[in-house]
Amino acid sequence: MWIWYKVLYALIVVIGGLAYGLLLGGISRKITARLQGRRGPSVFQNYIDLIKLIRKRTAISHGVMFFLAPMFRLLGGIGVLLLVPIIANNTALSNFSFGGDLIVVLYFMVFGCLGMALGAADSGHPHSALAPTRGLAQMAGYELPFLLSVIGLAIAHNTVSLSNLVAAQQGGILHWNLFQYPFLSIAGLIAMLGMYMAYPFSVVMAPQEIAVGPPTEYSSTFLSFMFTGRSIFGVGKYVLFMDLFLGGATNLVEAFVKTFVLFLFVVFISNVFPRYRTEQAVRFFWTYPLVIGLIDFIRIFIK
Amino acid sequence: MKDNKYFLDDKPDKISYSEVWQKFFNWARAKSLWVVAYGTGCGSIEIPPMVTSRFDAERFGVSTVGTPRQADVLIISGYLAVKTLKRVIRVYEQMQSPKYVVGLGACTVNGGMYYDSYNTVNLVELYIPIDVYVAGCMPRPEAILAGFAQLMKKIKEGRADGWKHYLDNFEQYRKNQEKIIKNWKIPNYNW
Amino acid sequence: MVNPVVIIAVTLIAAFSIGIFQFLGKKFVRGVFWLTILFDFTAILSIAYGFLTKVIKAPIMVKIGGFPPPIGINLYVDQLSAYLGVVVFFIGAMAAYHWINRGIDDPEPKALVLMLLLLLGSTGMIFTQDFFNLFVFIEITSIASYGLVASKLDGFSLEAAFKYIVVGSISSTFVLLGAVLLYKFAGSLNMLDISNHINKSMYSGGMLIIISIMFLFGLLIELEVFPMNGWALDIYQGANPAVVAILAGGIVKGFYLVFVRSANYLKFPYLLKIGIIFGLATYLVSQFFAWKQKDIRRLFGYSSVGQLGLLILAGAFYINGNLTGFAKKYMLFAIIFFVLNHSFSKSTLFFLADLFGKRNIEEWKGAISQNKFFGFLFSSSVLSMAGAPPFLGFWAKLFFILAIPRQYFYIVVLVLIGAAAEILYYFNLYRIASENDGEVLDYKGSIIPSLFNVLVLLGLAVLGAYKFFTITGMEIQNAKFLAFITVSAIAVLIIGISRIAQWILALGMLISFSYHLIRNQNFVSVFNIQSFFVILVLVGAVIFLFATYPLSKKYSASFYPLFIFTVFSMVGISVASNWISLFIFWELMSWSSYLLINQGSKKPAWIYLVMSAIGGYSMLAGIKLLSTGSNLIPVFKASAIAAPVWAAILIFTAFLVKMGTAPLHIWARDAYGESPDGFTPLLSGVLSKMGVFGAILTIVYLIPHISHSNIILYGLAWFGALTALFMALLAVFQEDVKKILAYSSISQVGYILIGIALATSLGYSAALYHTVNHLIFKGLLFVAAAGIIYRTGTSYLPEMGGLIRRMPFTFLAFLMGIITLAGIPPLSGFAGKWLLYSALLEKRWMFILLIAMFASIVAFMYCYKLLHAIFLGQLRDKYRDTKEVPLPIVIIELILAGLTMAVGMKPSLILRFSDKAIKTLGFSNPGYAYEGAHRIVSKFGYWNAYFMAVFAIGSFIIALVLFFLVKAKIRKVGQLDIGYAGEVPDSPESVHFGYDLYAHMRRAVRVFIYPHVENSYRRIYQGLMAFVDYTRRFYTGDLNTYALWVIITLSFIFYILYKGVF
Amino acid sequence: MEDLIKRIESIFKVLKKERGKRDNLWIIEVEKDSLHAVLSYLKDNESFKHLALVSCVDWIENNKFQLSYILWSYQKRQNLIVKIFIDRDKPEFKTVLNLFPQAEIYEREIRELYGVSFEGNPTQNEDFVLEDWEEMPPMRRDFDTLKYSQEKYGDRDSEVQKTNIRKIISDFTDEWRRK
Repeated sequence: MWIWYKVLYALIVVIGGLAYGLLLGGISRKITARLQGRRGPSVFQNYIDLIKLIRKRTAISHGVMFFLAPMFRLLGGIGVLLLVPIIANNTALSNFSFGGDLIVVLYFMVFGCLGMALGAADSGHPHSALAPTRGLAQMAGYELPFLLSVIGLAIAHNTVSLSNLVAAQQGGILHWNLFQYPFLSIAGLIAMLGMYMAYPFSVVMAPQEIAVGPPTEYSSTFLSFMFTGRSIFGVGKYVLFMDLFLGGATNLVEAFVKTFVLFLFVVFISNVFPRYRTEQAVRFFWTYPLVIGLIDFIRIFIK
Repeated sequence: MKDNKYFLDDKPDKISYSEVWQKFFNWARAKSLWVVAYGTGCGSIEIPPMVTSRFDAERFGVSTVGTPRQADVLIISGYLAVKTLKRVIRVYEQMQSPKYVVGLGACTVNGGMYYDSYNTVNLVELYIPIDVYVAGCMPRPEAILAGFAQLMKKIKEGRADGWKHYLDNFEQYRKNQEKIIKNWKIPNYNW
Repeated sequence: MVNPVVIIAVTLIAAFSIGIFQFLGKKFVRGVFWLTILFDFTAILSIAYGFLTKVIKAPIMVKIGGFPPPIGINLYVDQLSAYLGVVVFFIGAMAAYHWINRGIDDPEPKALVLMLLLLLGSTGMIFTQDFFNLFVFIEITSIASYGLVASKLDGFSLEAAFKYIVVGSISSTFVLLGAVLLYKFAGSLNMLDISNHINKSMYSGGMLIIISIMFLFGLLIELEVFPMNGWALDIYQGANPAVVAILAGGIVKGFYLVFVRSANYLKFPYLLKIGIIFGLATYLVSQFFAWKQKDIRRLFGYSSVGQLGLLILAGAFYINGNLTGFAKKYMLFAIIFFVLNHSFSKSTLFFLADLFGKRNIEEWKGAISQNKFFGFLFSSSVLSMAGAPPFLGFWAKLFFILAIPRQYFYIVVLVLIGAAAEILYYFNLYRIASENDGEVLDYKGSIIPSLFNVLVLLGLAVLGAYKFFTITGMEIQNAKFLAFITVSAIAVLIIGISRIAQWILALGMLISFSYHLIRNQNFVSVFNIQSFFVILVLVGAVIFLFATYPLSKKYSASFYPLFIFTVFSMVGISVASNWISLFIFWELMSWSSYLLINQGSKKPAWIYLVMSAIGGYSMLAGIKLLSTGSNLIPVFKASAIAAPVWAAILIFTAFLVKMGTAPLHIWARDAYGESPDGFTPLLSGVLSKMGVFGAILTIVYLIPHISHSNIILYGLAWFGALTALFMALLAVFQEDVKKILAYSSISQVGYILIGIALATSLGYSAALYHTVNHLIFKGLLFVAAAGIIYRTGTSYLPEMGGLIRRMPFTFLAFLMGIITLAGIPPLSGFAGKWLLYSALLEKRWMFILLIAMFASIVAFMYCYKLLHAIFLGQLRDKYRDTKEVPLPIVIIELILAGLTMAVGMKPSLILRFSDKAIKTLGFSNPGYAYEGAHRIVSKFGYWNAYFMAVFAIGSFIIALVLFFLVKAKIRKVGQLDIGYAGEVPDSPESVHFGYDLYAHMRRAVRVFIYPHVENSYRRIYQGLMAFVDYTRRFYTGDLNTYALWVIITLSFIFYILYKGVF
Repeated sequence: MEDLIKRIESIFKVLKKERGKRDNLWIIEVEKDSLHAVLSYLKDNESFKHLALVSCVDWIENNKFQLSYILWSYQKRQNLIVKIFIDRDKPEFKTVLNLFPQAEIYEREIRELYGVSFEGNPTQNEDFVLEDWEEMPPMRRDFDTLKYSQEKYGDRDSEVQKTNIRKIISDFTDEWRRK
């Protein structure tokens, strides 16, 4: 019976995650505008955009894979959000984290991306096909420091269960991994920038050169699903990083604050940098964050 | 287009619908206008100032996208040659309904200073349904924003139905287009 | 039984009568010649038959003129002499037949006389028991052969004959001197008498040494020993091939017998040392010098010289090697087998070389593939010559290696290196000859002698196997199974007219075999690691064989027999009970799979073979290290003996080669990529898993008993991890579907290697799970690729695109395969990754974990590339009418796709088998535990596959329903209806993105994907080639130097004896 | 520059020479048959390697097309315009593609807009800017663009359209010049 409660809670979490994700998107646009000396759109602009997209009257489809890809994208987003405990050991907000540990989450994260990439490729648009190759190449870049930090933390805490990782960081701010293993955290947080395709690493979407990247051919309801998926996915990743580095959360307020801090980190960094080319991004990830992260990694290895 | 292995050959569907929260959705549509960045003439120079810091169209929910598939608004930014018109028709037809067209500058109104040019289309609305004209040669970004305000007003009131007109009178529009475009090499309808 | 003297007398009379009565005409001459040969052959055969059936119990001793042995001349025919006589006369008859029917130069009566004299001389040499008499017969033989060699009367043969005369005279002089001095020393010329007269202590005196050296040295010159064999090569190259065939196939063996026997009678104490030095040097030098050889007869000549070197080595060990018991017997059989194998196969090769007429090996292009029957004869002899199982050469080599005492391990190594070198150049020739284009041969002359020889060879193969299994006393199942394999393959070969019949028969065989295996209670009740792999092999084989049906039209009649051969030899590997039977089946698998790959593309197959040979022989060397004095056949339960580190490493090399672990992977890309499409799934899915199986055996049975085992295991894990990473990286930049999958396979097997190297129960769980899983998804991908290549006619990715519209089922299956490959939940791929990572975490191998996880990220890149370039993007016009892949392939694809899905939901479908297997490896639990029905828990984490699958599918359905609730009016549009900046694309090609998808990435990883390893191999090979080419100038072709080398060698021998180096 | 002209005059028949608005700009007119020789000479011997433009003028009054070849010398930093006249009724000339490959596109343009065909230019009949143009080449002065425009594109019924803008503009410019 408890599983049905879980499902109910999960629905709430997904809807809440969507709302929060859209809000963060709006805030991001607002911050960008203010940094550029503009007034910027309302923070609720993303809600309006979503409503408009859903209520577009026509759409085109290029094939089965094109059709299903937004669903995969949404599924990938929901999966990540639900597999990561927002508040560990809370019946409602630990979500479905009993279903799998950190490794499961890491691989499930690819699910949505792969789905979207396939849909994009099925559209037959050359830009859509080009963008995922860039994305995957860049992924090979940022995953290396990210995996470094994940493995380091797992070995350091003797667990890959996210709940246990959170539990290991309890007991004051200095127990957070951010302070316990600062170099690993730096590596992980830099990798996070790549994961969000935020500005120095935004070559995947690259509006100036390849239209809007993978979703070039997507429109209307399809696009609204992708938009939804991306928003939820974004929140899921913030929660994941919060659990990994910022000691998780014990109540909702704390969760909001911590994810918001992470969000601000991404937004501020992304607003002050130009864009790397793919191979530059890859080289960057394979040098600085990796070397920084290795300091702690070797420390853990020796210990 | 005779050889149809690459393209969908169907005529566009006529769309009629009624929504429960018509006003609310129209409001949402008006507040979220995505403009396809397709520069046809000298007016495309006026678009970047409009969306960047000085005039900041984004505060009205107007932002640019790189593909017609996702766009709501097509700006015909200046004179249209026959050659450009073909592309504009293709871009317009590839946009998804509801969609709106803003004609920018005197050239779109009546040919402007090129009224007697052998290659400038004088009356754009014969070929593409224009929702809002912004006069001027060229109109300043303020004027364009005013035009957008007009468009938003029309959308909110449910009067911005150029796209519906296009679909309803598709045959007529096509006839007009084919009159000036010889050797119609693009598909029957640009899906 | 005939008195041996009669043979000699009759031959002599016939020879002279031909000489005298040649005016009676050709028919008379030929008649006399053939009658003589027939008579001699029958006579010797009757003697040999007498020995064989034990009618004749003791050696025949014939006193000529009635004088008893010490005084009179007498003949001494024992078993070996009789057998050798049969061989000599058989080869002689064949060579004569070949010559007469050659159609170029009719042998004159003189030549026939010489031929008879040659046979007479060699028979006498073999039969005589008198040193002086021996000299006489040697002279007869030599003079006859000088004449025969010169009989062709062109520049080459005259030069060869002249050199032969000079060197032969030197040799005869030494023999004569030796005989004379011996008489002075011992007062007798009778061998037995002398042997009784002398004992080892006499060698301290010095005189006997000189005498023996004189005598044996003369024979060594005739035996073409290394520094003194330049003349021999000229003969092989220049003389009439019929003559060469009889020289190489018969006469030289006579010299060899004489040499060994004399050394035995003389009780020469330094034979072993001399044999090692000269035998080994001759063997190695010829095998390497042959690499650069372009003239096919000279190439065969090098090979013959090499074989003689090996024989001398074996003989030295047999006579003087202090071999005991079994070892001595093994060595005897090794010698007999070597002689038989070399005589029959080499003479066949010379016949065939003569038939084809081309001398440069480059001109042999297509000689096999264009002429099936010729190809069969040529392949059989080459395979036998190179020591491929189950031919005689293989058993000979195996006996030889087993018999060598362990303290002479370096000899084992060097001989195996030579054997690998031999395979390299023989199969370089074979590669050229089996190229698909080339001219169809028209025979000049008769193929009958070759056919007879090959039939004998095939018979001998059976004999060899029978003798091997009876003498070594290995479990009889092995022999039975080997026979079963061969019979099955032959059965499939026989109905080679119809591919469908072959397919049905092969499939039926596999299925009934599996059925009987499962019916066997013993097999089911004792489920261990071996049963695990047997099931793996059989299931994989049945699935992949089923899928080959639509492809089979393209394949030759030998495809299915070889397929069956490969599959059953893999079963043989899996059920092997000791290292030697493992090795036998291993070699069978390597060779049969080589022949299969060779049906696709030649050069990759050749590289595969050379690498396999290196691997296989290093395994044999390792096994040799495991054997102890009394226990020549090491069994798996090796805990009792102290297994040295090197044994483990050497044995492991073989498995690493098959697994394609870097840096031994260079064969894999092209062998996978260009092998026949029907075979590649088996190669990737099952055959590479034999390496896994072997690795598990090695780690379980050997590694725990050696020192520093932790370091070795850790090193192995690093090899696995780096393989996984770099092969994935290389796969990203391939443009050929099968080559991507090839690199991917190696990369995945790298994961398995990590799992094995962990040597924990969780590691084994991961490895075994991944083994099965890799079979499922990589088989699926390769089968689908085969279907796609079948339909599109290309495997080049940029040529494809958009095929999802034509092949929806294949796409679905392929997508599932790719998701599994990428390890994304909820399909079965993730379980393997999770188990492996948990195992690595458990052992705290952080860096390897990092590399392994990172490699799987890199894998996403080529996964996407495969899907995109084949199925997505724009469909080309030329594939607009392409159909879905053939039905059997679709069936297999969907079955495998269903399997990944089912296993993805319930990993226990595989894990329950691997658990049982792991328990037999000595672990109490599989390293993970079930919590509830589906939740799997390790020490670090947990994961619920069933929940994940339900969750994913459930969410997907909810999302889909939601989508249909709110969706707009959707139209399916055409493929070029894309928003392309207002333009109308004019063709699919212009907007398809399919070539070099990761050009941007290449700039970042250029240094990693540069083919360092391949280039170093190439450099080593080219360097060796250059070295060989340079040192080959040792054979200047100048008679003076050849003569000088004889003197130098003699001086060298005396010098070292004088200095007492021995 | 004068030396150059003299040198040219010594070899070819120069119909007319004229200094341009700058010191390093001269205009010469040659016979149309000698144009290739002149250009070849200038390119090979006088370092005029760069053909900046080929342009056309419609002298409807003289029934002639003027073709101007504008050359530039990087070494001397000089411009030289070589012009010829061809018959307007028979608008044909030979291409200079063999001397200056870049002439291909200029000639294509002239072909499309003036209808002068260049023998030997393989791509001259491809579209330059106009797609599917079927009327008289539009830059000829006897082509009435206003009429064409009104016929083809229609006319908005408005005040502006009714006034004669051409007259207003020419009056305005005349007035401006007079100042």
